[in-house]
Amino acid sequence: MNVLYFAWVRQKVGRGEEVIEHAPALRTVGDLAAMLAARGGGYAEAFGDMRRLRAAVNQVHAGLDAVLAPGDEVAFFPPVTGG
Amino acid sequence: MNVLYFAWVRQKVGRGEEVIEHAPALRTVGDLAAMLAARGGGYAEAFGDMRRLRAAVNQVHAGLDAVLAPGDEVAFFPPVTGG
Amino acid sequence: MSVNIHIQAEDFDVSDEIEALTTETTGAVASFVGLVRGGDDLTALTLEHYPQMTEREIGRIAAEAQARWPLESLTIIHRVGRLTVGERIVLVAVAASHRAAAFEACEFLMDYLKTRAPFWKQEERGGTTRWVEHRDADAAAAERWRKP
Amino acid sequence: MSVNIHIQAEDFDVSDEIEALTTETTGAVASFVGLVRGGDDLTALTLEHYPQMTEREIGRIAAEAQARWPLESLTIIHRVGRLTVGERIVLVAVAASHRAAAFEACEFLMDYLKTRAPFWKQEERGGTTRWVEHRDADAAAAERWRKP
Repeated sequence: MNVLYFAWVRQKVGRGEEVIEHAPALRTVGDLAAMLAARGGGYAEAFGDMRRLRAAVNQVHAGLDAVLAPGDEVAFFPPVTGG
Repeated sequence: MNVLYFAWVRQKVGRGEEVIEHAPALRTVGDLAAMLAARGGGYAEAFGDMRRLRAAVNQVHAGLDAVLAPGDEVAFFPPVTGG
Repeated sequence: MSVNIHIQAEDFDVSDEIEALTTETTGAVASFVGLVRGGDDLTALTLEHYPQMTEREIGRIAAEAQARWPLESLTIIHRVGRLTVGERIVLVAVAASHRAAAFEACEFLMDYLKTRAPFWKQEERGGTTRWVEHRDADAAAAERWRKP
Repeated sequence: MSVNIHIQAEDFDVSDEIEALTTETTGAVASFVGLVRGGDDLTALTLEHYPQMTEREIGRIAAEAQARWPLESLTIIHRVGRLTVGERIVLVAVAASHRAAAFEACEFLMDYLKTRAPFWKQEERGGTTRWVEHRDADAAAAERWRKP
């Protein structure tokens, strides 16, 4: 899966994207976020409180319970502030 | 008083304005309209049904019960259709 | 707070008018352009108005908008005379710090212009002319701004 | 019905965009311009976005507006990159036969852009930068369009 980070999420994790292999333990967006938080450091800062984050799967807004599949594009970002 | 007519009121009475002497019998806008309707012809057509008309006294929207004074500018016109 | 009201035969440029309204503290400009809408063989509209009253009445409407919303500035331009299909008739542009005030005031101003400003439209269809009838929907639109 | 969506670094001209939207059957164009609002030493904003998603999400928002109101056409332009105080950020322009649909759709589109389109603003004040926080008022504004 291609995992993308935007705004302060990108700054805290120190990169804009990375490839993460899909795995049975990463069934949902929430599972992926928990795995990322467990990495510690900037990842823990970014993913420690999922209430502050939003996600999209394949360019569509998605909740923590959205189910992931191999090849998905998953993005994590703060609540949007455009307009 | 200076009396002004607009849109189809102007067309029916055949003029855009006229001077009408203030008089005790012309206490209100409604009295003036009734006097004008009594002239017959285009005036009767224009002033026969006051529900179709609107009025202003000294450039402010006014009802039939608005009281007139010498020197007033009184206007009669259809409901407005600008914008 | 600046209020600009123009009754004119000439056309206007929306960009220029918006540009003139904005300052360093403007965050939002809501605007509305009304045009001569074609259809049913309409070829043109002629707009008549009551010159001595028009600017004063629009000024009263603008003052009411200023009293109700925190606005920075606003511009109202209403054209008069003969306008063919596709021509611009009216512009209302409202600048504010935030968008809710700008949107609401802009819509309020249009609703009040439609029901209180002394303009009358005459339509031309082919060779015939006809005065446009007042729409009940416009009265209803203005009515919803009345305070309880 | 044409829908024009542009994400760009360049500025836009409101008059040109409105002109491009209008046809012979257009009676009303409601539009909104959002600007970088100064104050509290703000010097600039930098807008980041999620390129693969932005146009698609705005397209979904536009489709929802089309489904809810009788619209003729609409244009949404959102700038990205660094913008200084007073610069235009966003344009939403909606053409319709009648003004109520144009106004409502324009406000709806702005409320949804603010809460769903993947843009993030970073402020510069003096030498420091800070990510803009999501405003609860924006969420509430979008919420009122939800059908019961």
